[in-house]
Amino acid sequence: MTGAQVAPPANARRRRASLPGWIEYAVLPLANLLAAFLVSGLVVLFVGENPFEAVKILLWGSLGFGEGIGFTLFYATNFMMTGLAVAVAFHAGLFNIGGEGQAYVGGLGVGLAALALDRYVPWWVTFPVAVAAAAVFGAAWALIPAWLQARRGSHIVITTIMFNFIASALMVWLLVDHLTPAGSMQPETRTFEAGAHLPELGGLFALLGLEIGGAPVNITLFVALAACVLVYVLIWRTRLGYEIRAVGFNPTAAVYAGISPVRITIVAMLISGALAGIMALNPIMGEQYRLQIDFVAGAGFVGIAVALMGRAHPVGIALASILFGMLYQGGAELAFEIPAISRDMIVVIQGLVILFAGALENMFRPGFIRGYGLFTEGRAPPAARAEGS
Amino acid sequence: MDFHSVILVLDSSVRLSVPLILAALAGLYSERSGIFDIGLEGKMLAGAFAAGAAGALAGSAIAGLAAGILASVGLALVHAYASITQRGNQIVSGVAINFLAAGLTAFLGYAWFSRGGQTPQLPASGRFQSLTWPGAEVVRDVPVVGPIYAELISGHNILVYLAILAVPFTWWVVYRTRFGLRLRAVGENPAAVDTAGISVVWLRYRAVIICGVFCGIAGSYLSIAQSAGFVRDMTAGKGFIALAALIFAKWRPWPVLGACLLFGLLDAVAIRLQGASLPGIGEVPVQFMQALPYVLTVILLAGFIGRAVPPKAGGIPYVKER
Amino acid sequence: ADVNPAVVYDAGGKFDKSFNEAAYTGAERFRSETGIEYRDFEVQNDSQREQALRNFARRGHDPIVAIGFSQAQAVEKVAQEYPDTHFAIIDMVVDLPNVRSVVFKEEEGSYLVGMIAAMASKTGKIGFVGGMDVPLIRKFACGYVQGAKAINPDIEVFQNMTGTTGAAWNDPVRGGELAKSQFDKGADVVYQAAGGTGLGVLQAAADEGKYSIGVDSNQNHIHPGSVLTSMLKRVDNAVYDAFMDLKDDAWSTGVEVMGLEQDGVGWALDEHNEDLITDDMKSKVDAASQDIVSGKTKVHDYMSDSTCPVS
Amino acid sequence: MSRSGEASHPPPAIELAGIDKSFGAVHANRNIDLKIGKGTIHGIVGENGAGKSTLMSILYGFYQADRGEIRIDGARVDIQSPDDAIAAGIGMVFQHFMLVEPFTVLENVMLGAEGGSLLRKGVAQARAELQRLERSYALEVDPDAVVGDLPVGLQQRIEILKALYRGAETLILDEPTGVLTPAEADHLFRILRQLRDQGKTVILITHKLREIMAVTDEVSVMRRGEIVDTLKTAETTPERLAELMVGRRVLLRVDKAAASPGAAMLDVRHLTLRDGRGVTRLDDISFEIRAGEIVGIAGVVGNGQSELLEVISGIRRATSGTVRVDGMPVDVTGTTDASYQRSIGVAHVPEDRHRMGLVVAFEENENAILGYHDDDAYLNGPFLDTDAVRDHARKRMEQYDIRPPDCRLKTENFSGGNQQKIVLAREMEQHPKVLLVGQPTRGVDIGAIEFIHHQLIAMRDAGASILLVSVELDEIRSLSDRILVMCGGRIVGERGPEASERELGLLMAGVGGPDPGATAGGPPR
Ligand SMILES: Nc1ncnc2c1ncn2[C@@H]1O[C@H](COP(=O)(O)OP(=O)(O)OP(=O)(O)O)[C@@H](O)[C@H]1O
Ligand SMILES: Nc1ncnc2c1ncn2[C@@H]1O[C@H](COP(=O)(O)OP(=O)(O)OP(=O)(O)O)[C@@H](O)[C@H]1O
Ligand SMILES: [Mg+2]
Ligand SMILES: [Mg+2]
Repeated sequence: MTGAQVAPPANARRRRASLPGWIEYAVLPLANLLAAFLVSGLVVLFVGENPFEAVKILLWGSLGFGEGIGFTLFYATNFMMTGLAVAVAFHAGLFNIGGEGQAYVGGLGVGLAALALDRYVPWWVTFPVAVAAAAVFGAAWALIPAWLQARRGSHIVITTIMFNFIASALMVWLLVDHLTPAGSMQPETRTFEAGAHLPELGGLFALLGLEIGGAPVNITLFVALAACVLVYVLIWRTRLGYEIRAVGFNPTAAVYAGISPVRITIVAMLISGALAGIMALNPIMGEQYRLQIDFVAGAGFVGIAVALMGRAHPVGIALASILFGMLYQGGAELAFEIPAISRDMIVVIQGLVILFAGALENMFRPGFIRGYGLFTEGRAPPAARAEGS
Repeated sequence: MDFHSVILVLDSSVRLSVPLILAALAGLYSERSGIFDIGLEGKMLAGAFAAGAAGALAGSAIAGLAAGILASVGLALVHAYASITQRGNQIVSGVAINFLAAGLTAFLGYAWFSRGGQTPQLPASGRFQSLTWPGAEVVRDVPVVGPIYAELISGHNILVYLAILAVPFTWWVVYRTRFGLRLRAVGENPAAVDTAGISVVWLRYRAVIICGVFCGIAGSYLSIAQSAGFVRDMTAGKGFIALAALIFAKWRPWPVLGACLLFGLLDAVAIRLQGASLPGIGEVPVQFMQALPYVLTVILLAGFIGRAVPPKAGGIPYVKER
Repeated sequence: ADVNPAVVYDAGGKFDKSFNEAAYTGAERFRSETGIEYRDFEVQNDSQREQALRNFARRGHDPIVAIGFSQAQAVEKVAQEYPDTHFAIIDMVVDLPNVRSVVFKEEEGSYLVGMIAAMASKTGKIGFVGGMDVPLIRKFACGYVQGAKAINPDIEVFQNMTGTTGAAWNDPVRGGELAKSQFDKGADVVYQAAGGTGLGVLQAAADEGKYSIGVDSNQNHIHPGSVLTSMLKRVDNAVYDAFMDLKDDAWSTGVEVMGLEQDGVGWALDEHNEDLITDDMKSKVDAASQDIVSGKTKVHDYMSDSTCPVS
Repeated sequence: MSRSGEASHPPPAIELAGIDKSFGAVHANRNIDLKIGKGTIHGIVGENGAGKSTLMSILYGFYQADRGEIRIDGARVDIQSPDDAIAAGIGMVFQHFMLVEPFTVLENVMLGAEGGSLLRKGVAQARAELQRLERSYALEVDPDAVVGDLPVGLQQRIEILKALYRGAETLILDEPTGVLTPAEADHLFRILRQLRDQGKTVILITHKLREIMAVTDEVSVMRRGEIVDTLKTAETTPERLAELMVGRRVLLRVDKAAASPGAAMLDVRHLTLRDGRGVTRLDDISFEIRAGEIVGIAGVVGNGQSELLEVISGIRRATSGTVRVDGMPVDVTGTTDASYQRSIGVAHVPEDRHRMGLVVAFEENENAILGYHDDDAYLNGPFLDTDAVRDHARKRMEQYDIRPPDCRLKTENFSGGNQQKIVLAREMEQHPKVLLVGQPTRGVDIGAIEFIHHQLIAMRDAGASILLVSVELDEIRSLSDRILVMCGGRIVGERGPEASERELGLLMAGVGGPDPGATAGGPPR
C-alpha cells in the first residue's frame, strides 16, 4: 500500500514533538492561513482593487447580517460533512479525493428516497430514510476504489479521481435520460413535495433574535455537528478508531497487531464515502428540493482543504468549515459588490489554503521551532527530551 | 461507416488527442523523476488562459504560446518548490495547483475581459493555422492514400506535428541520453542518484520544469490552435484523462501515444455517435463513451489487464537527514 | 415612476457576443436614453442565481430582469418573497402576479435563416449545431429545418447537440468538432444555437471556408464573409421594454410572446454580409416573413407538442 | 598515535579533523579526529548507532558536517556533495545498497559517470572498462543483467565496481559483510587486500571483531559518536576492542541455571513458505521447543529467520506444514492471524520495533496494548476504556523502568532502548506460553541488554518456551539452551550452546559437516 500512504498525518508527525500543542494546532494553521490570505490579497491588488475593502465586504457579507450568517452556516454544513469524510480516510492513511463523486452519488440516494416518499409521508419519515440512502450510496461509490486499494494495490488517489468522473457521467446519464420529467429544460428531477423538505432553522434563529431571511440553513447542520462528535468518538475512543489510526500510521505494525489493513482500508473508505454522501442532504432536501446536475459544486474538494486546515480533527474541521462557509457566502457578496472580483476568488483562496496548510505545511515549522527554542532556552527541557535508560 | 468517414473520425481523433499527448508526456517527465503530478489539469488550464489572453492582446500566436508556457512553468515551479524543496505532499500540492489554476484563470479572465471568464476571440494572427502539405489537394482524390495524406497527415497546425514528434523525442531523451538515464534512476532510487554525485533536487526541478513546458504547450493548443480563445474550465478534465493515459501507458513514451490516440478516438466517436445506435448494442449513451477512458484506467489499475507499477520513489519526498 | 433596474445575466457573461450580450445592449440603450443607471450581475454557477436576485430585491432594485430559462426556479422563489418587486424572465414562463415572462418565437426566425441556408447551399446539405439538448433548442432546429425544406424539400439537414448539461453552452472545441464533422459530411452552411459553443462553430466555418449562421445577437461581424447571417432574438428589446414599461407606468405581467410580428425575432443584414445575400434571397425571405406575420404560413413550434414534423 | 612530528612520513590519505554532526537531538559525531594512512586497510568498529555510518557519509559528502575539516593527501578539501568526494577519489559502498533495481549492471555503473550527454559512447567505454576491472580484480558480473534480479553478494560487487569505475583511490565499505556468508566475506577480503596492495586505501566499517582482526592494518573504535582510540591491529586483541567499544569490560556470558525443559509447547513440522515470486523462503522446517527452554536460531540475515517468526506469529501464511501450540494444532496455512496467535498464547517481539513492533506516532499507552487492544480488559463494548489502558501502561512503565515515565508521551520521543522495553514489557507481561523474540537487543545499550537478557532467562525459568533469533552469535550462544542454524530457508544443523563461533559460522554458510539432526524429515533432537 505504499502508494496510498502519503496522507498528510504521516507527514505532519515528523517533527511534531518539538512544538507544544497550542503552536502546532493553533498558531501554525493560522500562520498558514495568513500566508494564503496574504497571497490572495496580492491577487486582489493585481486586478486593481483594494484588498482591505474586499476583506471588509467578505466579513460583512458572511457575518454582518442574519441572512449572511444563515448562508455561511448552510455552506459550512456541506464542508463539515465532506471535510470529515476526507479526515476519516486520512486517519487510515488514505487520501480520498473522491468526496465529490461520493457526494454526487449520495445525492442519487437522497433523490430517490425523496421521490419515493415525499407525497406520502411527512419529512421526518423521509429524513432518516434519505440519510441512510445517502450514506449507502456514498459508501457504495467509495467501495470499489477502496477494494482496489486494499486488495489489488491500485493507487486510491487515482482511482477516486477516475470515480469522480465516472460518477459525473453516470449522474448526467441518469438525470438526462431517466429522472428528468419530459419537457423540462434542465436535467433535474421534479421538485419535491413537502414530505421531502427539511425544516429550515429560521425559527430557531429567530428565538436567538436573528433574522436569517431566505437562508437555506436547515437541520442538516445538526446532522453535521453530530457527525463531528461521532467521528471524534470513532477515531479516538473506539477500538475501530484505534485500528484505523494504527493502519494509517504504520500498516506493518497493524498486521503485526492482528489488524487487517484490507478490512480497515475498506471500512474507513466506506465510512468516508457515507459521510460524503450525507452531504447531499443539505442542498437537495434542504435547499433546492430537487436533484440537479452538479449540485455538489466542488464541496467534495473543499473538504480536502477543510480537513487539511482542521488537521483531520473534528473540532478543527468544524472551525475550518465555518471559515470556508464564510468564504463562500462572503465571496458571493464580494462578487456582488465589486464587479471586478468574481466568485472565483474563493477558489483561488481555497487553492492557496490547500497549498500552504497542506503541501507547504513544513515551510513555517522550522521557523517556529527555532523561535520557540530561543524562547524557551535556559528553562528546563521539555519532558520529551528526558534522557532514556 | 465507409472509408472516408473512418479517415475523418481518425482525423478528429488526432486533433482531440494532441492535448492529451502533450500533457501525458509532461506527466511522464515529472513522474519518471519521482514527482507525482495530478496538477497536469491545472497547468494546462493556466497555459490555455495565458495563451488565449496574450494571443488576443498581442495578436501573435508565438506570444500566446510563450505566455502559455510561462504560466504553466510558473505553476510547475510552485509544485517543485512544495514537493522537492519543502518535501510536501505531492498529491496535496497537485490538488492545490488545480484549484489555483481554476480560480485564477476564471478570476483574471472575468476581471480583464468581462465575458464570463472567456478571452476575446483571437484574430487569425493570434492562432496557429493549419498547414497544408505540398500536394495535398492534388492527391486528395487518389483512392486510399489520397484521403490519408490530405486529411489525416496534412492540414493540421504546427502544434499537432510538434506533439507527435514529441513522442520519439521523449523516447530518445529518456532512453538515449544522460539526462534520461538519471531521470529514470531518480524516480526509482533517489539515494542512488545522490550518492553517484548528482543533485537530486536539480534533476527533479528540471523534470518538473519540462513538465510545465509541455503542459503549457498542451494548454496553448486548446486555446490558440484548436479554438480561437480561452473559455472557462476549457480543459474539462483533459489533464486527468492524460494522467489516465500515462498510467495506461505504464509511463512509457510510445504507449503514451497509443493510449492518447485511443482516448482521443473515444472522444471523436462520442461526438459523432450522438443518438446513433450500434448494431447489437443499441443506443450507446454519450456519457458511457465519456466515462470509458476512466473506466479503462481503473480496470488497468486493478491489474486485470497488465499491471501499472509507478516509479518506485514516486510520491515520496526524498529525505536525507531526518 | 421611479425605477432602479437590475439585470441578472446567465452564465456566459454579458460579453458573450450572443444571448447575454443582447440583454446588455438593451440595458445600455435604456441607460443612454434615460440617463438612469442600472445594476447587473453575471452568475457563474447555479447557486448564485437565487442569491443574486434576492440581493437585488433586498437592495430595492425594481424591476429585476432575469436572462435565460435556467433562472426560472430562482425567479419563482424570490418573486414570492418580494411580491412588490417587478420581475421579468426571458425564455421561460413563471406564473406569478409580479412576473413578466417573455418568450420568443424562435421557430419563426429560425425558419427564415433556414431558407437562407438552403438557398446558399450548393451541396444540398446543411447543418445545425445546438447547445444543450433542451426543448428550446429543438425549437430552433425545427424552425430551421422547416424553412430549409420550404426552399428545397430534398435538402439534408445534419443536426447535433453539444451536450446534455450546462457545460454544453461553453464548449467551443466540441462545437468546432461538430461543425467540422458536418462539413466533412458535405454540409456547406451550419446554423448554431449554442451560446459560447457557437463561437467554435463560427470559427470552424471560417477556417474551412464554409458558411455559418449566427444566433441571438448580430454575429455577422465576427467572421465577415463567412457568417451568412444571424438569427436575431431581440432580447435587447425585451430588457429595454421591461425597464421602460415600469418607468412609464406601463408594466404588464403575464406572458409576452415576441414573434416576427412583434419584431421579437428576425435576421441580420448588414455591411458584413450584404455580399452574401442576393436580392433573390432577400425577396424570398421578406415574402416568407410577411406570410408568417399574416398567418398564411404556419411555422410549427416544437415546444407545443414536443415533436417536429420535419427533420 | 600522534605522528605529526615525524616529517618524513607521507601525509595520510585521509585526515578528518574536528568533525561534528548532529541530527536534531541526536549528536551522531562528536569532534572526531582521524588519520588514515595511504595503502592501508583501516577498520572502524563500534556498536549500533555509534556514528560510524554518519562519519563515513560525511567523508563521502552525503551529509555535511556541522564543524570540522577534511584533508586528502595533506591538502584540505571542501566536500559538499558526493560529487566532490568522487572527484577527490573517494568511493563508498553503503550499508544499504544504492542501486537502481530495474537498471542493468552497466546502467548502474554508468550512472553519474556517463561520459557525455548522450549514452551511446559512454556505454561502449563502460563495457570495456568493466571487463578490464573484472579481469584485474576477479569481480565477475554480467553487465547486462538486471540488478534487481541478482543476489545480494553480486549487488555488492556492483557497488564496488561502481566505485572503482569512478577511479576511487579510497574505498569505504560500510558493514559489507552483514549480508554475506563467511565464504563470500572471505572472497571480499581477498579483493580488499588486492586493492590495498595496488596502493589503494580501504576503510572498512563493521562491528564484527573477527573481520577486523582478519583483514585490517589499523582500527579505530567509536563509541557514542566519539573515536575512543585508534590502534594497530597487530598490537591488539578482540577483547581489548570489545572493551573499548562498550566502554567497560564486557561479560559476554549470562549467568543462568541449567534448563529443565517440560512438555513440548511449540511443535513445528514440515513448515514451507513460498513467496509471491515462487521463491522458497522456508524449506521443510521442523523443530520443537519445550516449556522452560530457549532455542536460538543462528544464521546470516535473510536466510529465513524473519519469515519463520512471521509465520509462527500469524503475520504470514505458510504454504504448507503444521504448527502446534501446547498440543493444539494451528492453521498456519489458512485462517490464523496475529490476533488469534496471541489469543492462544504466542507472543512476539519483532525484529524491527520501528517498522513492526510499534506505531511510533501513538502515545505510549496506546502502544502498550498494541495487539492486545481487543482484550476485554481494555474495552467497553466497541469503545476503548482509556482509563484501564493508561493504568495498565503506567504499571508496565514502572515495572520495566521505562523512562520518562509518561504514558501519554508520543512513542517516537522515547530513546531506542526504552522503545524496545515498551515492546518487551507488552509481550512478556502477557505471560505467553510461547515467546518469539527477534533481535531483542539491536540498537540497545549495554545496561538495557543485561536487563533484557535477565528478563528472558526469568521467563524461561517460569516455564515459557522462547524462540530467539539474533544476528549476534554471542547473544545466541549465551542465552540459548539449544541452537538451530538456518541457511537458505532450511535448518542445517543443531548444536549446543557450547558450539564454537567457527563451527556455527561454517554451518551458517551452508558448508557444515553432515549433521544427523538436520536430515530432512525428522525433527532435530
Ligand atoms: N539521517 C539521519 N537522520 C537522523 N538521525 C540519524 C540519521 N542517520 C543516523 N542518525 C542517528 O545518528 C546516530 C548514529 O547513526 P549511524 O548510522 O552513524 O550509526 P552506526 O554506527 O553506523 O550504527 P549501525 O551499526 O547501526 O549502522 C544514531 O543515533 C542514528 O539514529
Ligand atoms: N524525534 C525525536 N524528537 C524528540 N526527541 C527525540 C527524538 N528522537 C530521540 N529523541 C530524544 O533524544 C534522546 C537520544 O535518543 P537516542 O535514540 O540516541 O537515545 P540513546 O542514547 O541511543 O538511548 P538508548 O540507549 O536507550 O537507545 C532520547 O532521550 C530521546 O528522548
Ligand atoms: Mg551504520
Ligand atoms: Mg539508541
